[in-house]
Amino acid sequence: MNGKHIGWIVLLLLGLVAPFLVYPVLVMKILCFALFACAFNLLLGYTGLLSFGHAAFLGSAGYLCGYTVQGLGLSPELGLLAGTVGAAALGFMFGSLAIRRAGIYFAMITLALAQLVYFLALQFPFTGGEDGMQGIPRGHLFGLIDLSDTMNMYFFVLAVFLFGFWIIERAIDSPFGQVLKAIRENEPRAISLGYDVDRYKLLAFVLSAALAGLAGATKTLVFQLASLTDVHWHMSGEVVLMTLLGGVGTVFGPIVGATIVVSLQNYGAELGQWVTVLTGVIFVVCVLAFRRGVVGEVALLIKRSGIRP
Amino acid sequence: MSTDYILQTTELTKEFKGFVAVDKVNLQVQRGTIHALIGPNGAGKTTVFNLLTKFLTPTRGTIRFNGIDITPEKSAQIARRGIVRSFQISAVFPHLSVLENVRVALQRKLGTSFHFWRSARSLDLLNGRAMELLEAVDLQSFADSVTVELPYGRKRALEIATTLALEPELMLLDEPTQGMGHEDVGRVADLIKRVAANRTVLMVEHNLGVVSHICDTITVLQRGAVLAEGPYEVVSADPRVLEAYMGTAHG
Amino acid sequence: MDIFGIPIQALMGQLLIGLINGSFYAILSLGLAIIFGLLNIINFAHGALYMMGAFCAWIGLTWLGLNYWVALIAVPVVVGAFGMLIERTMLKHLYQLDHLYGLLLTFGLALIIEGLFRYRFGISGESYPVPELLSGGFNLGFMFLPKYRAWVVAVSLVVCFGSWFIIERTKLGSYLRAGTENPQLLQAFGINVPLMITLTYGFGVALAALAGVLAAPVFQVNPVMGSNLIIVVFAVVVIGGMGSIMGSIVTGLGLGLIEGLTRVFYPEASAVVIFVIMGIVLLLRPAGLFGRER
Amino acid sequence: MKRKILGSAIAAAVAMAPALSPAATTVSDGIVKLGVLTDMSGTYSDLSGPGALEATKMAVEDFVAKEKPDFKIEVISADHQNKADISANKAREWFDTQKVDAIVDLVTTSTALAVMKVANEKSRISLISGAASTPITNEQCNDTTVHWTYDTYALPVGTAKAVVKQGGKNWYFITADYAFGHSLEKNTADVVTKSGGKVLGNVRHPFPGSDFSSFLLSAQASGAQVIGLANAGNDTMNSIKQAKEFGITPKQSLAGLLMFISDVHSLGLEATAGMYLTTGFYWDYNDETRAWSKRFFERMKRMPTMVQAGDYSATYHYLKAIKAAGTDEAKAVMAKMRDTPVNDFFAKNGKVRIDGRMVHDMYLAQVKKPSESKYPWDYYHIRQVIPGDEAYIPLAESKCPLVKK
Repeated sequence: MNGKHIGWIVLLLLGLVAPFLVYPVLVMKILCFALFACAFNLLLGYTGLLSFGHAAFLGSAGYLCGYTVQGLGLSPELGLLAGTVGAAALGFMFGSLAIRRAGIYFAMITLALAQLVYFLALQFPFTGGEDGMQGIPRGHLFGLIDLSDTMNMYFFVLAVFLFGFWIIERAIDSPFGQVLKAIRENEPRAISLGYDVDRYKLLAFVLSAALAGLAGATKTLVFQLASLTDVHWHMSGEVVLMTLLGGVGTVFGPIVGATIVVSLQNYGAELGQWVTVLTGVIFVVCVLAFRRGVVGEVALLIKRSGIRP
Repeated sequence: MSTDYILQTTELTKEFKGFVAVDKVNLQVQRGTIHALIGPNGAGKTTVFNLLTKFLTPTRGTIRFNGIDITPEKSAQIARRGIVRSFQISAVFPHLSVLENVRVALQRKLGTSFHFWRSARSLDLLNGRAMELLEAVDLQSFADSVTVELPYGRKRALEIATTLALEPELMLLDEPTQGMGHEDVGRVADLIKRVAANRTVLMVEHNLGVVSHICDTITVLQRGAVLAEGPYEVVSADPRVLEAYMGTAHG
Repeated sequence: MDIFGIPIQALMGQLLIGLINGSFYAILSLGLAIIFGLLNIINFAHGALYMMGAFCAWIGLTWLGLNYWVALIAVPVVVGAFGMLIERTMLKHLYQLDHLYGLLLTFGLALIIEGLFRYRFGISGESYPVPELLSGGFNLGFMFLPKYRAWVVAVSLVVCFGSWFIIERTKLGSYLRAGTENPQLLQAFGINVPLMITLTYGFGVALAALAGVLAAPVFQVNPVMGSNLIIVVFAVVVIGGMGSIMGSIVTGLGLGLIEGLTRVFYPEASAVVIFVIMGIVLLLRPAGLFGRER
Repeated sequence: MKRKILGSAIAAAVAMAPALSPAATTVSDGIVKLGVLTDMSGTYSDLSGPGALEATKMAVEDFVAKEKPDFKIEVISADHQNKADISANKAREWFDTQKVDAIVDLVTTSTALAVMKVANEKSRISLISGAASTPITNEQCNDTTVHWTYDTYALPVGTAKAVVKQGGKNWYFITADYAFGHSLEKNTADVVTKSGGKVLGNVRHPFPGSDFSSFLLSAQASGAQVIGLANAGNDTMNSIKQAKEFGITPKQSLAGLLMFISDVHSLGLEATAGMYLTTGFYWDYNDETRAWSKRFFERMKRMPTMVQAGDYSATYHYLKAIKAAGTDEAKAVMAKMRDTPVNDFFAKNGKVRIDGRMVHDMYLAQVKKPSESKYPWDYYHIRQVIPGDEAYIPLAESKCPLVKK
C-alpha cells in the first residue's frame, strides 16, 4: 500500500504548509468539510448507502457543541465530545429507521428525517432560530492553549481532522471494513454468508454520523457560530457533490472534492447567483461523464500507464 | 421416521398478489445426498430456494432443518445454522481479490467483524485456510487477482470455495453450471461431486446431463407444485414429466 | 357544536383546505410514482419542474398574452416535452447504473433550473392573477370557498383518477405495468420500450407542470416554490410507499387532510406532522402503507 | 494560492502611492476599502443584493466628485448566500487579506450578527442596512457597528400605533414560527395594548410556508379588525395574496409588519391596496428623494428600497467621517459618525446613537389603490411622519451594555 503512504505524507505536508500559503480560516473550513465528506464516503463509498440527510448530523452537532461551550460554559474539547456523541445518537435513530429499506428509499427516508431535524432546529429556543447561535467562544483547549489565536486553532483543527480521517481509514481497512465492502459488492451474498447486514450497516451509519458530528462541532468552534445552513438539505446535497466530485469509494477523493467545492464557494462568492447553477452543472457532468471523480480518474490513469511499459 | 432427513418442508406455499408461485411443496432432502430440483421455466425452483433461505417469507408452511423448525428465522441466522446458498447469477464480491472473497466467509468465525479499530492485517491468519479452499477448486494461482477479472466458470468455482469456507451442512446451489461452456460444466460438476462427499447438496439445475451424472434424487416442480420425485431413472421415465418438461426441454 | 373546542363549522373549513393542499400533494406524488414505476428514478427535479410550470404560465400570460385556459393545456405539453428532452439526452445513459445516479442527476438539474430562474426573475417572484371566470367564491355557510380552490380540487381529482384509470384499467396501462416488471419481455412483444419510457417521463413531468399552472394563481410564483414543497412530497411518497398509483393519490390527499387538522389543533407542529407520521409508518411498515413487499 | 500572492502584491504596490502625495488624511494603505456583503441571489436579493452594491458605488462616486478626498476608495462585493458561516469567513478574509475597512449592507440578521462580531474583534466597521433584528443594537451591540435603516421595533411599532389610532383596535397575528417572527409579534402586540388596542389571538405558521389559508381562516374566525403579518418575504406575500382570495380583505385589514416596496411591486396593487406599512424611505417623498431615486432607477431599472437608499446614506456618512477625522481608524471614525448629524436625501437630522442605532424619521405609508397609481412605482400615500425618537427603542430601554456606562 505504498500509494496510501505517499498520500498520507502529502496530506501531512500540505496540512503543515497550507496555512502559510492560503488564508488559514479557509483551510480550516476545508478541513472541516473534508472530514464531513470522508465520513459521508464511509457510508456511500464503502457501504453503498446514499444518505441524503447528513446535514442533520453536521448541524445538530454544531448546535450541541455551541450549547456546551456557550450555554454551559464548558471547554472546547467537551464541546466536540458532546457534538460527536449527540450526532452518533441521532445517527442511531436515523439508521434504525432507514436501513430497513435500501437504495432510493434509504436516500429519501434520510432526507425526510433530516428535514424533521431542520424544523426542530428552527423552533428550539436554544438554537436561536433564524439568527443561529452567535459569538460562541473558542475557549482554551484543555484549559491551556488559547484557541482564539488563529494558528493554535488551525493546528487543533488539523489534529482533529487527521484523527477523524485516521479512524475512517482504519475502519475501511479493518475486519469490519471487509464486511462492509462485501455488503456493498453483493448484499444477498453477504447475507447468505451469515452476516446480519443490517447491524453492520447500522454501525457504519452511526460511525459516519459521529464523524460528521465531529466535523460539525469543529466547524462551530472555527466560525464561532452554529446556524441553520448546516442543517438545511442543501448541505446534504453539497456533501454528496464533494464526495462524487472527488471520487466515491476512494480514500482521498472526498478531501479533494471538499477542497474544490469549498474553494469554489469561497472564490465564487463574487460570481453571486451563478454559484447554484455552476454547482448543478458540476453535478450533472459528474454523473454523466465523470463518475469516478478526480481521484478515481487519476488512479485509473496511473494504473493504465503502469500496465503499459 | 427411518430415513435421516436433513431438510423437510411441509405444505410450503408462496403467494404473490393472487398468483401462487409455490404450491404446498413437501420436500425431503436426505442427508449426504445430492438432490436436484428441476422443472421448466417459471416452475418456482428459485422461489423455493428463496423461501428456504428466507430471502422471501413463506405465505404458509414450515421448514425444518435437522428437525428444528427454522421457518421464523432470518436469512443470516439460517446461514449460520449451516444452510448456505449460491445464486443463479454468480455471487462473488467483484472488487475484492479472490483470496479476500474466501476470507470474508472465514472471518465471521473470528468474531472480530465489528471491530472497526483493528487492522485488516489481523485477518491474515486466515490466509492459510483460504488458500486450501482455493486449491480445492483449483484457483490458488488466482489468489491475488481482482475477482471481476476472472472468467465466468472460475467465478462459479470461487463461489463454491466461498460457500465451502462456511463448512455448510447443506449447500443450496442455484444453477451452478448456468451460462458455462462445455468444459467448465464438466469441471464444476466434478467439483460438486467432490465437495458433496461429506455434506448434503440441494441444487437447481437445468443441465440434465449434470443432473443424471451426479444427483441421487430428483424433484420435478411444475407450476409451483411437485410433479414427481425419485432417482433419475424413475423420474425420467415418468410420462407426466416427459410431457411437462423433457418434451419441451429437448424439443 | 364543538369538537375539542373548535366549532364544527370551522373544522369543516379547515378540512376542505386540507383537501386542497392534498390535491397538490396527490398530483405531484402521482407524477413521482409514475416516473419511479417505469424508470426506477426518483425525480428530484420534480419540484423545479413544478416551479417551471408556474413560471411558464406567467410568461405565457405576460409576454405572449396567452390566458390561463391556454396555459392549462399548453404548459404541461411544453414542459413535458422539455422533460422528454432531458430523458433522451441525459437520463437514458443512466439506466444501466445504480439507480442512485438518477437521483443525483435530477438533483443537479433541479439546482440548474432553479438557479436560472432565480437569475432571470429574482427571488420575490411574480403574481399570477386568478382567471376571471373563477374569481370570487361560494359562501358555504361555514366558510367562504374561493371558486378557484374548488376548481383546483376538481381538476386534481379528475386528473388523478383519470391517470389511475388509464394505468390500471386500459391496455396502454397494462403495457406500462408490464414494463415495470419486465422490460425485456415487453420489448420482445414488439413494443418500443425506450419510447414508452420517454413518454412516461414526459407524462410525469407534465403532471408536475400542471400542478405548477394550478398553483400559479394561488401562490406567489417564485423560483423556490418547488424546492420547499418537494421534500414534503418525498415524505408523502415514503409514507405511501410507491407501491401503487392509487396509493400515491390516497396518501397525498390523506396527508393534506391530516396536515389541515394539525393546523387547527396544534399549528406549531404542522410543518413536522408529515415527517413524524413518516417515522411512525416506517417503524410499523418499512415498505410504506401501500408499498410492495421486498 | 497564486491569486492571493498576486492580490497582496497589488495591494503592496498601491500602498506605496500615498507616501508620494502630501496626505492630510492618514488612511491605512492609502485606500479605503468597502466590502458590500449581501444576498446577491437569494430571498433578499431584490430588496438589497445587486441594488445595494450599486447604491454603495453611487455613494462613493458622489463623495469623490463632491468632496475630492485625498484617499482612494474601492468597493468590492460578495454574495453571502444568507449563510452566517460564509459571511463570517468572507469578512475575516476581507479584513485579513484585503484590508477592507468597512462592510456594508449585511442583509439577514444571522449574517449581520456574525460579521459585526468579527469586525469588532478586528476593529473594523459594520454599516448594517439590510438586517432587521433589534439585538444588533441591543443585547449584541458593539462600538463599531451602525444600524442604519430600520429594525424590527421601528417598523411594526410605527404601523401598530398608527393603525390603532385610526380605529383598528382588535388585532390577530399570523406569525412565522421562529425567533424573528416571535419578536416581531411581541414588539407589535406590546404597542397595540399600550395604545389602547386589544390582541385577540395569534397563530404560528411553519417557516417557510406556502399555504396560509388555514391560518387566515383562523384569523377570520377571530373577528379581529386587523390581521398583523409577523413574517417576511415570500411568507408575507403569500399571506396577502391568499387573504384576498378568501375574501378576508378588505373586510378585515392587513398590516404588514415587515414589508418593502419590492414586495408591493411583486404582489401588485390589486392585492396590497389599502395596507399600512412603515418604511424608512420612499422614493417619491420629495424632490430630493425623487432625484436620487431616478438616478438609481437608470442604473438598476428598479426603484430603490429603503435598504438600498440606506446603504448609500450610510456609506456617504462613513466616508465623510473619515475625511473629517483625518484617519480611517475605526474608533475615531465612529466618534465622528456619532458627532455629525446625518443630513441627506435619506435622513434629516439623523443621529448615530451610542448603541449604534441611526435614529431618523420613519414614514407610515398606505398602499394606493390601482386607480390612484398614476405612474410606475407610484405605490404609497405617506400618511404620517413618525419622528425618529418615537420610532426607535428609547435609549432608556436599551439593553446595550455600551449605554449603561
